[in-house]
Amino acid sequence: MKDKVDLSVNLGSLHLKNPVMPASGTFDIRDTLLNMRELNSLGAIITKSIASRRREGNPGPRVWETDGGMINAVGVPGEGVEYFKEHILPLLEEANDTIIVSMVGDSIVDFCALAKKLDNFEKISALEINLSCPNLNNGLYFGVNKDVLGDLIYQLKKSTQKIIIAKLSPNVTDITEMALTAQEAGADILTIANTFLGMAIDPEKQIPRLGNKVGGISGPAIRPIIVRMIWETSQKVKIPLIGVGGITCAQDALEMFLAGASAVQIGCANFSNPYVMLEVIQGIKEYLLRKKYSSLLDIIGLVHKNHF
Amino acid sequence: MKDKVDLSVNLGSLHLKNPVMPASGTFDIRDTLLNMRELNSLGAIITKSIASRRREGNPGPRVWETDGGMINAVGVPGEGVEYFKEHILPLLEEANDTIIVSMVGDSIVDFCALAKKLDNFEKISALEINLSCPNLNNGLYFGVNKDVLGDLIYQLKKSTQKIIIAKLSPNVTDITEMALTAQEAGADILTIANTFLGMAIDPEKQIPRLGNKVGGISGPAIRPIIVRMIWETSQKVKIPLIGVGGITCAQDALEMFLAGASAVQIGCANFSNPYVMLEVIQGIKEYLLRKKYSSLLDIIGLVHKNHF
Amino acid sequence: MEAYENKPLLVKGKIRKHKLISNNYGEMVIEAPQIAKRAKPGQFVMLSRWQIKNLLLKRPFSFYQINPQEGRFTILYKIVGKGTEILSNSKIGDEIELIGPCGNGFLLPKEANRIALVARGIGIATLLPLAQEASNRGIEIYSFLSAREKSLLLGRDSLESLSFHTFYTTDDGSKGRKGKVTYFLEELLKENKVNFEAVYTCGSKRLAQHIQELQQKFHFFSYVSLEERMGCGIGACKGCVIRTCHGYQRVCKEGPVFPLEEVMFYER
Amino acid sequence: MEAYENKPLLVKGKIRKHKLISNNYGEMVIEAPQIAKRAKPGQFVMLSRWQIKNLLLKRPFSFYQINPQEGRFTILYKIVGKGTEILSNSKIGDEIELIGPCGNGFLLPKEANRIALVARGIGIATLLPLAQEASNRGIEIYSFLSAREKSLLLGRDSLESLSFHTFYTTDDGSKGRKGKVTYFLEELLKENKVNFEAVYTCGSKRLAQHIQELQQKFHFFSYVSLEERMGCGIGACKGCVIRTCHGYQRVCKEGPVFPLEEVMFYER
Ligand SMILES: Cc1cc2nc3c(=O)[nH]c(=O)nc-3n(C[C@H](O)[C@H](O)[C@H](O)COP(=O)(O)OP(=O)(O)OC[C@H]3O[C@@H](n4cnc5c(N)ncnc54)[C@H](O)[C@@H]3O)c2cc1C
Ligand SMILES: Cc1cc2nc3c(=O)[nH]c(=O)nc-3n(C[C@H](O)[C@H](O)[C@H](O)COP(=O)(O)OP(=O)(O)OC[C@H]3O[C@@H](n4cnc5c(N)ncnc54)[C@H](O)[C@@H]3O)c2cc1C
Ligand SMILES: Cc1cc2nc3c(=O)[nH]c(=O)nc-3n(C[C@H](O)[C@H](O)[C@H](O)COP(=O)(O)O)c2cc1C
Ligand SMILES: Cc1cc2nc3c(=O)[nH]c(=O)nc-3n(C[C@H](O)[C@H](O)[C@H](O)COP(=O)(O)O)c2cc1C
Ligand code: FES
Ligand code: FES
Repeated sequence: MKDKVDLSVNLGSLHLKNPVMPASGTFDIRDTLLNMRELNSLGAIITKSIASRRREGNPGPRVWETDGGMINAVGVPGEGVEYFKEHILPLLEEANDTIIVSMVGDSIVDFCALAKKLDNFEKISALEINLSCPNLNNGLYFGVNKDVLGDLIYQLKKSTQKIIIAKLSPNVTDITEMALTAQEAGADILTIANTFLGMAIDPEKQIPRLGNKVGGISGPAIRPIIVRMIWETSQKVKIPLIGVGGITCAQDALEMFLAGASAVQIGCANFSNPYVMLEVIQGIKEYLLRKKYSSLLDIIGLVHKNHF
Repeated sequence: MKDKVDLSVNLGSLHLKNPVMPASGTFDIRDTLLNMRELNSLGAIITKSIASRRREGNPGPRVWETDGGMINAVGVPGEGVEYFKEHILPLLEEANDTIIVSMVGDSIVDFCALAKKLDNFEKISALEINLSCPNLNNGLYFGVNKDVLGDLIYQLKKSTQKIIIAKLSPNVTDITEMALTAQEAGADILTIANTFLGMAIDPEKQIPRLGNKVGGISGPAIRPIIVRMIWETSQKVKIPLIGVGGITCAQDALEMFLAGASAVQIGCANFSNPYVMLEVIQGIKEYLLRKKYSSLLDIIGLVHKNHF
Repeated sequence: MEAYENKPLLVKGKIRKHKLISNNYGEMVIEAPQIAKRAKPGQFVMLSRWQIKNLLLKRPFSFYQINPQEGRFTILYKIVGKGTEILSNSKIGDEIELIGPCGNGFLLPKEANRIALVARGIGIATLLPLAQEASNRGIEIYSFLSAREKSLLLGRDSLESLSFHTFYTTDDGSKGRKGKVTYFLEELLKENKVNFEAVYTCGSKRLAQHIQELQQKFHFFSYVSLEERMGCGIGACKGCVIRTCHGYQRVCKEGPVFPLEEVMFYER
Repeated sequence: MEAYENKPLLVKGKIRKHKLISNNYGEMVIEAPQIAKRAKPGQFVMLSRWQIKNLLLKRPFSFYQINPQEGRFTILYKIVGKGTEILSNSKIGDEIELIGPCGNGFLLPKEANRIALVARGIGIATLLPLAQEASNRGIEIYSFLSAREKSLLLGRDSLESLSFHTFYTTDDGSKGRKGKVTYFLEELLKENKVNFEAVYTCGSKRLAQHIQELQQKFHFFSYVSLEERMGCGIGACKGCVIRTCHGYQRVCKEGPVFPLEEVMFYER
């Protein structure tokens, strides 16, 4: 048996040495247990969504564990883009060659201004746009309205040279419609998907469990819905997909590759197991070797070929 | 402490002696472990969705357990309405005073014809319309298209005197929009909601786990999404809501009442615990007594009042 | 509605014995008199040793040994996933929740003199109590057992002691012949040496298909015990169907034992 | 990036002792030398004795006793939900996954002569190792303990033996005075009898608010150890914030110990 296998993948012009990276907001370069070598072995590093200005985030409690998952209503707290540039970006540059910055904005103008600022930093490989943060005051917005979504991406593409990754909201009737809109507007890559809007109630206190009342559900509970969305979308769009939602082990990631994703992000599983991303990379490698594939590319979308 | 508490509730003109009933397709009067007394102690009995003609259902495998839930792609197998009338309805009449028949149809005409037939049976208290069976060949249909949904309900109301319960699909961008449409078209009650469309893939065989490829996710995993939908919808519509999705114990049901549901259905938890509905009825009673309420009505929608 | 006595029961049992066989298998004795008293060869039980919020569904296991007098039965299980993993960590005295007996057992023709049992791997679990019953009735048993390797020929000692003749095949030749388990059966049938009132099989769809082919050549009665993913185990969810010449049938209710010639395997 | 040595570690520990205290509490000794060696009073550990697919998140527990020499520490836990339920079913020798030590411990003023510890219920768990350290440094400890009833005054013997004076209050009067635990503290402060370099508290937001009120009257340093629902325990998820005069702060990273006067309790 050969013991070499190629885990690298090109998402359009974005080259990844392997297809595993953190999901935005679940990993902080300032607060990670990983050492430099480990950080460097990730396919990419992605930031918590960055805004143009400082944001407080939501009142607590901000997280609640549910069956098979968790709900978070963190909001998008952060110090803003200037702080990011000074204090965080240098750490990222040290840690990994492929840096993706997640962006969040209040308006198309806000988003574009932010993108222009980030455009200046050579070391940033791509921008992921958080279209579906359900915790903002105005609630779901960009991610669930086709026209606004298209307009935003179109304007963003004019504001920046960077690769644009559109992270779609799954809280929609037809995600393929959103995906096609994003593609037409110029998105280079799609991330499928952000969290599901959910709520938990404390029967004793008779109030919502979260300070923000509602929040986003992540974790294994949502994976089958995400896998279905990847499967549907990969049949319709030409641009590459990044899958995210409920991955806890290599087997979970493999479902997404087989359904048509070219890379994956891992979110809340990092909390329980800070080394999960490294384990998933290793597990994918072992799977490919065992099945006698020479490259990750051999299995992307394979379920579509194995139609029966 | 008093030991009496009133569990009865009127959903419009549908009177229930208590708010707990099975969810369609997860309970079969011909195949239940409950005895006559137990069957009679349920708030209502609801059937698997009935069609006008015999249906085969989907190829196997039809079920797959996921994290915190399960996916089913049973489809809607059944012998059709004539068989139902002869062989099943008599058993139901024996078992409980409140019989709800779930209906599924291929078209508005098909649905209306079926409703007309069922209209003749005095013992049927209400008709629940399955708008979102995602396992039918045409995929999601009635439940995700506002205009078709409204038209169907409007026509159905002209075809039958029975109380119409619209069981909405949760696979939509905004369930309150669907709920308002259903209300305006004349629906008497809403059930929130059916299953989420999902998929699981076998990394070894590299094919979908289910014969039908995709199926509907039910179980605890989806409960927080359903609770959020009940909470949103109960703020917008005037007609009563039945909550369903992921209830496994009284505490889960209480979340739905507090969020604004007037009754609940229990689905796949019946599989693991055939007595779960009886336990939930008992648990609700104990909660109300402990909290010193005299009636279930005291807690319906309470979370909205406890706003902060 | 059926007579109440025929319905499966929901009961709590207690684990009385438990041993792991190699890394992948376990054998567990469960005390549950109400179920043990009514259990028949070929029937099964749905069980959980977990809370519904940890693992949603119960899992089906065949009766491997039935001891109505002591109110106990045994299951033989293979560790394949979450549920069987939890099972393998059980201790004696642990409580286990059961629904059973489920499904229809094997039919032994009234006047049978000789039957054949053909099993692969864990499939032996299902056939052992049938062998016990047949042996009690003085029926001559020919057993045809197969596995990947010798150590996976589970329960073979018990079965061998009940059988008139036992034939072994393993994929690696570590016990008996190498190759198809149906080889010996076919030889016997071909030479018209012995005559079986019925052939019973379990444990592998591929094996069952081979026997279907033999059936077309040699015409004999055959019953197969089938597995499908289950929701409820009692007929309510319509989740466990297989394709037969009568359309889809529920493994948990019309099965798990089916006349072999009625089963259509090429569905997927 | 911080010096690598200050980061929490992910390690596997072993359960060495475990006893249940009444139906609702347990005490568990965990061997994990890398963590025990660095643990400080007021810090905590994230732990799981479950698979991620069974329960997603780890759960935070304060160090209750720290034994760096033996490479062990103890936690005192209350059974409130799924995680602590699983914990209560642990056996000696079971493996437990740990992230720690997390957060910032208590600060003992350099020249302290006398401190007060005010705790309710399970809050004692967090203050006991502080009492141990203060006692080692020869600091005089006044302890003020409170609980619903006598049997819930957990770990009081250990704390009493380290304290110069221990005052008890219970809601039902079954031990000490009935009423507010801060009664005695207020009396002492009012009469200006004793002077505390710092007052430490833990275990109840209501209690902490009472002490805040006293603080405004009598002006003393005070530290509170706070709890919030946690995602990661290492600062990454921003899930565990409480409101302070500096804005939201993370309990797991800036806390769990905060200067009491900075905390704003009326958020919700
Ligand atoms: C009527 C009946 C009788 C059975 N008797 C026995 C028995 O006596 N001994 C025994 O070891 N097993 C028996 N099985 C199979 C047993 O039920 C499954 O192995 C078990 O449910 C797996 O549970 P799990 O949680 O460990 O695995 P899961 O995590 O649910 O699944 C792990 C893997 O096992 C496969 N698998 C699980 N269940 C089945 C199934 N029913 N059929 C085919 N593949 C499956 C899945 O495809 C999956 O890849 C029987 C099944 C049926 C339907
Ligand atoms: C820094 C820190 C130190 C802690 N130290 C200890 C300790 O030494 N001993 C101890 O027994 N507990 C301690 N806790 C609380 C402990 O973490 C929780 O009780 C535990 O996580 C509950 O897990 P569960 O799965 O059993 O309950 P879940 O099923 O998660 O929750 C059950 C119920 O408990 C409540 N609850 C759970 N976690 C918390 C929390 N963090 N704060 C408030 N309410 C909560 C929930 O509101 C819910 O109603 C500490 C918490 C923090 C943040
Ligand atoms: C605590 C927390 C914070 C998050 N913050 C962000 C964010 O800032 N931007 C974003 O696009 N997604 C955010 N997400 C969503 C994740 O990136 C991811 O899409 C989601 O968690 C699903 O993946 P998982 O199931 O692997 O966690 C957050 C998720 C969690 C749990
Ligand atoms: C096996 C199975 C079959 C189902 N069949 C139907 C059906 O025929 N009609 C329908 O409206 N819903 C059907 N459902 C959906 C349930 O009625 C219910 O909406 C869903 O299972 C969510 O509830 P639960 O999480 O409590 O199971 C089915 C669900 C399952 C698991
Ligand atoms: S498992 Fe539910 S019908 Fe067979
Ligand atoms: S628990 Fe994640 S930041 Fe504190």
